[in-house]
Amino acid sequence: MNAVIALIFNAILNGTPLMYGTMGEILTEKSGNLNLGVEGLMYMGGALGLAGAFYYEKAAGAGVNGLLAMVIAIACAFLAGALGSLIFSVITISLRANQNVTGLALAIFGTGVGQFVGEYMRTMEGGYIAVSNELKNFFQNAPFPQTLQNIPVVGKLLFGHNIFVYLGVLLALAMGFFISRTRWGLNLRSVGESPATADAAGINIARYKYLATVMGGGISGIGGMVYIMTIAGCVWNHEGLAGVGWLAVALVIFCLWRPVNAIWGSVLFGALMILYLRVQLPIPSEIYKILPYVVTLVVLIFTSLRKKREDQPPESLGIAYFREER
Amino acid sequence: MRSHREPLFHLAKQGDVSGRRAWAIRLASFVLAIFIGGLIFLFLGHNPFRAYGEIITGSLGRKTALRQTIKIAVPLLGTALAIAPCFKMRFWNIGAEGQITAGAIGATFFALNYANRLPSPLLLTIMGLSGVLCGALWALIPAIFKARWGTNETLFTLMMNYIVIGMVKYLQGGPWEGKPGSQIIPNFNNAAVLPKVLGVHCGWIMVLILTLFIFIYMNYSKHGYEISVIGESPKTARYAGMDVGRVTRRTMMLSGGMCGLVGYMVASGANMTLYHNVADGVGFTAITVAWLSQLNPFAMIAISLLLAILDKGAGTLQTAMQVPTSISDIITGIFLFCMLACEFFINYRILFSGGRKKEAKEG
Amino acid sequence: QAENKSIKVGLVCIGDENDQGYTYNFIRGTETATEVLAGKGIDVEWQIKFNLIEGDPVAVANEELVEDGCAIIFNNSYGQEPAMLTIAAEYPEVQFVAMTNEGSWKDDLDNTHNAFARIHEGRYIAGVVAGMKLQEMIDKGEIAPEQAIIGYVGAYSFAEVVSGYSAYFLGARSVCPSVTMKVQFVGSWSDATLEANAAQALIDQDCVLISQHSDNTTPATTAEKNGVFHTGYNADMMPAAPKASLISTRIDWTNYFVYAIESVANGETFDADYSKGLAEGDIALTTLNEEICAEGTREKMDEVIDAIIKGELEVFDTSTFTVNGEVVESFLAIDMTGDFVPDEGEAIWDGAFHESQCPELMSAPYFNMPIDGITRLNEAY
Amino acid sequence: MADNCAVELRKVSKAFGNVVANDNIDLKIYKGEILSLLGENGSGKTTLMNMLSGIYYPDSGEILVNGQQVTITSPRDAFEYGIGMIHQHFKLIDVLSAAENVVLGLEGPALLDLKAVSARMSEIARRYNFAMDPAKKVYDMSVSEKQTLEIIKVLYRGADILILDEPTAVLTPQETQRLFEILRSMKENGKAIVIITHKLHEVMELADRVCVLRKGCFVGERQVSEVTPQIMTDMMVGRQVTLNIDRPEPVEPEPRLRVRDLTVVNAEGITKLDRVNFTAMGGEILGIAGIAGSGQKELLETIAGLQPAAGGSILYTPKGQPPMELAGKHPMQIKAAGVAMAFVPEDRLGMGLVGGMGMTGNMMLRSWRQGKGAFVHRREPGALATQVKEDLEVVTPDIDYPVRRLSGGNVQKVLVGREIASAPSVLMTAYAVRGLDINTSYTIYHLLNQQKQKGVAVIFVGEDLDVLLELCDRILVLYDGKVSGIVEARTATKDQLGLMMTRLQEEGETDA
Ligand SMILES: Nc1ncnc2c1ncn2[C@@H]1O[C@H](COP(=O)(O)OP(=O)(O)OP(=O)(O)O)[C@@H](O)[C@H]1O
Ligand SMILES: Nc1ncnc2c1ncn2[C@@H]1O[C@H](COP(=O)(O)OP(=O)(O)OP(=O)(O)O)[C@@H](O)[C@H]1O
Ligand SMILES: [Mg+2]
Ligand SMILES: [Mg+2]
Repeated sequence: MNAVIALIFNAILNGTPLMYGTMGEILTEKSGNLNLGVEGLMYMGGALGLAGAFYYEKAAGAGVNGLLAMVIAIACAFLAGALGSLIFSVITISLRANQNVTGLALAIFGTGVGQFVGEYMRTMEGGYIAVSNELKNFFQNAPFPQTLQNIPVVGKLLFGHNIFVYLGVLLALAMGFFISRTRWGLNLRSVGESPATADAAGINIARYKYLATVMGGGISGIGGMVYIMTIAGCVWNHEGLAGVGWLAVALVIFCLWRPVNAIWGSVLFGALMILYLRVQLPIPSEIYKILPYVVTLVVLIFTSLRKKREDQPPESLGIAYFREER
Repeated sequence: MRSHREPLFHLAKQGDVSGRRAWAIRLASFVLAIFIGGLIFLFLGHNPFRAYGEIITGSLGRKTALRQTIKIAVPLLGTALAIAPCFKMRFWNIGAEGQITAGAIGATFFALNYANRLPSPLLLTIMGLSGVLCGALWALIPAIFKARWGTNETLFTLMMNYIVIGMVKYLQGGPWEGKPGSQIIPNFNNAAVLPKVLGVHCGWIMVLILTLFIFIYMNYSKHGYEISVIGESPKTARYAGMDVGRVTRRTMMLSGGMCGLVGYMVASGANMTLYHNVADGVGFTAITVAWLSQLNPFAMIAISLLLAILDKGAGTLQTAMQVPTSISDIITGIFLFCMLACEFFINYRILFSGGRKKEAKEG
Repeated sequence: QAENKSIKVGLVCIGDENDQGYTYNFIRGTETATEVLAGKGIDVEWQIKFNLIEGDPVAVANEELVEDGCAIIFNNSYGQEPAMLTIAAEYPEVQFVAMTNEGSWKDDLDNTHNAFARIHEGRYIAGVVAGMKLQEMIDKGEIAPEQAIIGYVGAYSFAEVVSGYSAYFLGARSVCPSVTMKVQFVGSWSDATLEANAAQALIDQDCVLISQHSDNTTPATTAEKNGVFHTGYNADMMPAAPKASLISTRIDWTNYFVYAIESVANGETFDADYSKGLAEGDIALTTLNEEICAEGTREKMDEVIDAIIKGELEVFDTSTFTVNGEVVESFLAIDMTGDFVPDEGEAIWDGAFHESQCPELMSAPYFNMPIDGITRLNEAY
Repeated sequence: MADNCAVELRKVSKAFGNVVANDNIDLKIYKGEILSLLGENGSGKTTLMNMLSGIYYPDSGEILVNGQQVTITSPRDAFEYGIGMIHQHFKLIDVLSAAENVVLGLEGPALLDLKAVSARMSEIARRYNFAMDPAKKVYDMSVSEKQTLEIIKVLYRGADILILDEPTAVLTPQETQRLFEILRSMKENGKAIVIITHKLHEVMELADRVCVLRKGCFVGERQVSEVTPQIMTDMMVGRQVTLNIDRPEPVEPEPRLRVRDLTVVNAEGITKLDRVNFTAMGGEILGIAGIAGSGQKELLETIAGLQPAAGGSILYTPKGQPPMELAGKHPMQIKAAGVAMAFVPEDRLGMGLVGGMGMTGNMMLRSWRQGKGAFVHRREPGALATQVKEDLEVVTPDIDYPVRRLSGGNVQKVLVGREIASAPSVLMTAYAVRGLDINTSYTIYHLLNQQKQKGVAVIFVGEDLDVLLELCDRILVLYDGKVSGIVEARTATKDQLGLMMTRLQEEGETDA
């Protein structure tokens, strides 16, 4: 495989968890909620997704069904993320607490829960937590027949990824379509831009905010699970997910709040994360590794310089809404 | 036409909030947090009373434990104080983590290179100044962009954290590495270690002084006044002749400088070396401390002590009860959630429909 | 029969068992040691703290263990020693052990110790197993001789790692003369994702066999996914990668734990520095994967083990390697001045480099020469 | 008439914290009628209507629509009962197009069909003689375009009961007339219409009936045919008030501020002021008229030094002193030289005041820099606060009570009072009576006249043409950043001003 294709292939692999994390946060932010707790949500999703697959396999024994395991892992991760962001939603939407601070509290809490579950499973099992190799393959291998993957040049790039890559792309396209083309998407955008206006237009603000934030949290949670089950080799690593959620938050800015941009944005970030292993440059690896953050900063600065209206964050991002406030 | 059910309750803004009521609600939220935490212990099959007992004895029970607890509280308090002016200005500096790290870098430079050349008090002073300067400069960068182009500071400062942490990793494995390849910076020479007072590095005295300083600075100084005005309305501030950009930069430098001082204390007082995790999440936790204290420096002392007790106490549960250390983050999270949520009940009233009818009749 | 003695022992770990490697291996060591000690009338109560890498948290953990009544406290990773020393100075009655480190050489404390094992011996043998496989592939025409490239995932460019992969490489080259090696450092002792990515990058750069000095099994699983072979470290990685993992080597901590704890329980002093090898059973090799290993591997392995135990074979025989094309004739191992440049302790004698040599030199590895045949893909860690 | 009753409110009350905004109000709204709701600021008009439109929920009382008791908990409920409201502040989303704003919140198929929406919008626009591009983004719209869009939004939804909260505040007289025609034709169609306005002549012109609120209570209703502005005012205020603004003759007018070819370009590169020329005289009130966003704000801010001038000069001649150039000076220097500005933005607190601080803190905005040392001095500002409180009868429990909690009128008094207290020789006010009720407005007019008589050059940016014509000595009209003319207020007419506000006159650049 030539080096460029290998780079892109692995960039996609590494970017996919970010894609989910980012899409979830985009959905959340579209409703005007700035949930800085993505790091926590991804931790929770990662740990509980792994737990779901692990305990299902333990219960099912030899009769383990890969598809079911995957559904269970997705469901567990989604629920974990959704639950985390439900806490966030109750505190910020219903109880109107500051979103920045609540998000940080969620980051602390979620990280704790993820780590705790990971460690607690180990204590309970008296050793390490690992799913069987068959199951691992199911999570990590491509869902397409080998013949397709063998097509020269593009075969691997198009058909060689794990299933979450394809699901993620579909989800991004669907979410993009939902936000820009459907009635509910329009309503959601308006809630994020100006809740007072949306409210006067008869839109149920709380419902939209809750749904978007909880769903978004769930999707971010899936991102954590995808990270653990694909690139982290289905094992729980202490602090193994550290920084991934924050990178997802950064990617949201990079994508200018558009889900479809998350597809290539995550590939780019994925590439930046592994570039140091593949393209030798005369700079120290650790400096190399901060590239994604530097790139995000540059994007942030450029969008603030350009001030294009359509590229700005949702107008009411981070601000609690109470109808009777003025 | 659809008929609409009368809602069960609706909300109304509380008029003047009495201090007593507010404190009663806060106390209730505290109790609720303890209760929820207790449920978690129960769920894990542990006696909640024993668990809380362990937390208390593990954090306050022995002189050494108490010292460790204070050692944890010191950077929390220092950083919360540092963040307060920014938040007052509605500048969402979530880059304290990075500013602490930058300060630690600044201090470490002198600790590594001048330890044998300068007398200890002078060296420590220079390290402190250098830490303050590095933290301040690191904080200045997002402030410049915010002031000039309105670049979103929340995300900017967040990214800056990872960049400076990457820089420490580079220093650890590069110019400042001790044993080749170890990725570890050697421990500081004793001359570069903060002396202890009552068993804890003297940083605790510094943060207490800072508490007083920030209280006076925010409430009585011209700078503090400018910060309040800008926080409420940058337009008004501009109108009053304040240079919003300048104040933004200055305040961020102050904030970053104080974070830098914290970085210096942690590196020189607690770790006696520099490593990439020197801030260890303090920058984030301190934000919650500052917020929950409603930017009151004295309340920050109490809240940072509380979080330190939880952190240190829950940490001992691992050996005492085989509960993984990360339980402390969960418990801390629950406390934060409860305390964040309770402000709502201080500011709003819930009117139940039943009550409404009655009120109407009386009225 | 006399009543059993009981003792509380602390252990501070860099990771936890989920790494399936380094810390996992320590915990297994505690279990076997406990059994052996019970047989000697000593009941051990372990107090274990996880996920402590460096800095003040390590100091806090050590102090908490002291307060819990531990008579001896082990710290299992290099980075923990500086923090451990600050506590050790305050509690002279408690014994402190820093594994893989060298502080007790320089500090003036009586209660500090270092320990490691001659893991380079195990690595050499794993290298032999790998080399056999590569040579077989060459012989079968599956790869050309110059395609016998080993990819090595290293944590840091640290003497412990360098020594390990150099020994491994020499083992491989002893049976497969055309072998070369690429080393990729990841900058972390334990990060499953980084390790997987590094392994993948090595495979994409034409490596046909992967080995590692890092704590997780992801290099093994990555090798398996790409259809290349692997040898592991710290734990048997065959369950994780049955089609790739040829063999692993690990340190068996049982002997040292027993030795140190027994001494403390009996009120005796014990060595400030400790390093034993294959001969004493401190180095173990996991089950050889007979399904996939090259023919004759078992026999060759036994032969090499025997030779090492008998002292007939030196891993770092100076005639088997060169640095920049030159044979190395002198190497100082120990830094007494504290500037991290060794200034004492000649490690080369009798035509061999003596690694982890106790008590003559020290337990912590010091071989860090860039020998010919190995390419480091990234340097700056 | 009972069958004809579209909405009935029975004993409706609503309180915000300690403020009782509506107290046991009974009100009926009939089909085929235009009802005008009158009241001073804060008398509870908006609150009352917001309970109909579902924004607020009453603390007690009943609402009947078409004779049936209903519960309106959200704007959606209100739509279902056929209630539509145009709010006092725009409820539009800037980044969305006109068409998207119109379909917002409507039910329908999941997929948006913006073409169909645009077509219907265009049809409505044609029918009622509006100009509206459905694809235009709101952020590109002028204020009156936005108001038009608000109206189209309601028409699109087809409300039976239409509430308009101060809809004419930002419209030109011509646009106002067009709106009134629409309302009349809707009334013909049997719709019920409620309009809230502070402009009594509009009430006289348009409404059939008026209802008056005072301090949250219902004080009475009259047929418009039976009342005069004087009667309505007395009802609103609760006592006799005189409705004449007196206009003293200018005292020894002398040129105070000479603005020459002033050009201002904003951050986005748009020219906001284009070669503006005028002279403000000491001892007179110079009015500035123009539709919203014509450059009034930029003009004042540039004079005050808050915006840089791209060209031109501002020559300021203090009494008995040599002239000085203001362009390029720092706001503080300009202030110190005696140029004061009181700009009342739409949100009242947005500029010039700090909502979270008390009167003392707000007085300090002028003096905080004074005195040596790092600390602020509170004594003098405190004294000033007490004085302003007494002089202007500011209603506040305490001079340190946050001004955000004060009523709008009192907030404005604090602002204007502070600026006047700085003893300026040029006093600029913008929208000083914006949204204020008649009574308070007159207090402010009086204060301005006092300044004028002291020889101060007063620049009065206003919205209400009647007031401009009655209060000012001369009126400068801005159109799209250009001076479209300066007229003598004593001889000018409203129509003339209205025309000048919408169209740049030939040879408009005159200078008196
Ligand atoms: N959301 C709110 N929070 C607190 N107080 C409010 C709120 N809305 C209205 N009020 C108070 O209720 C009272 C009535 O206000 P309302 O807006 O209904 O007055 P209004 O008659 O519409 O005045 P205006 O002529 O200024 O528009 C005022 O005292 C106001 O301060
Ligand atoms: N945000 C708020 N929180 C609490 N109380 C408020 C708030 N806003 C207004 N009020 C209360 O509402 C009352 C009237 O406020 P509002 O701004 O409507 O003034 P207003 O009645 O229009 O004033 P005026 O008649 O002087 O123009 C004030 O006395 C104040 O106590
Ligand atoms: Mg009002
Ligand atoms: Mg109103």
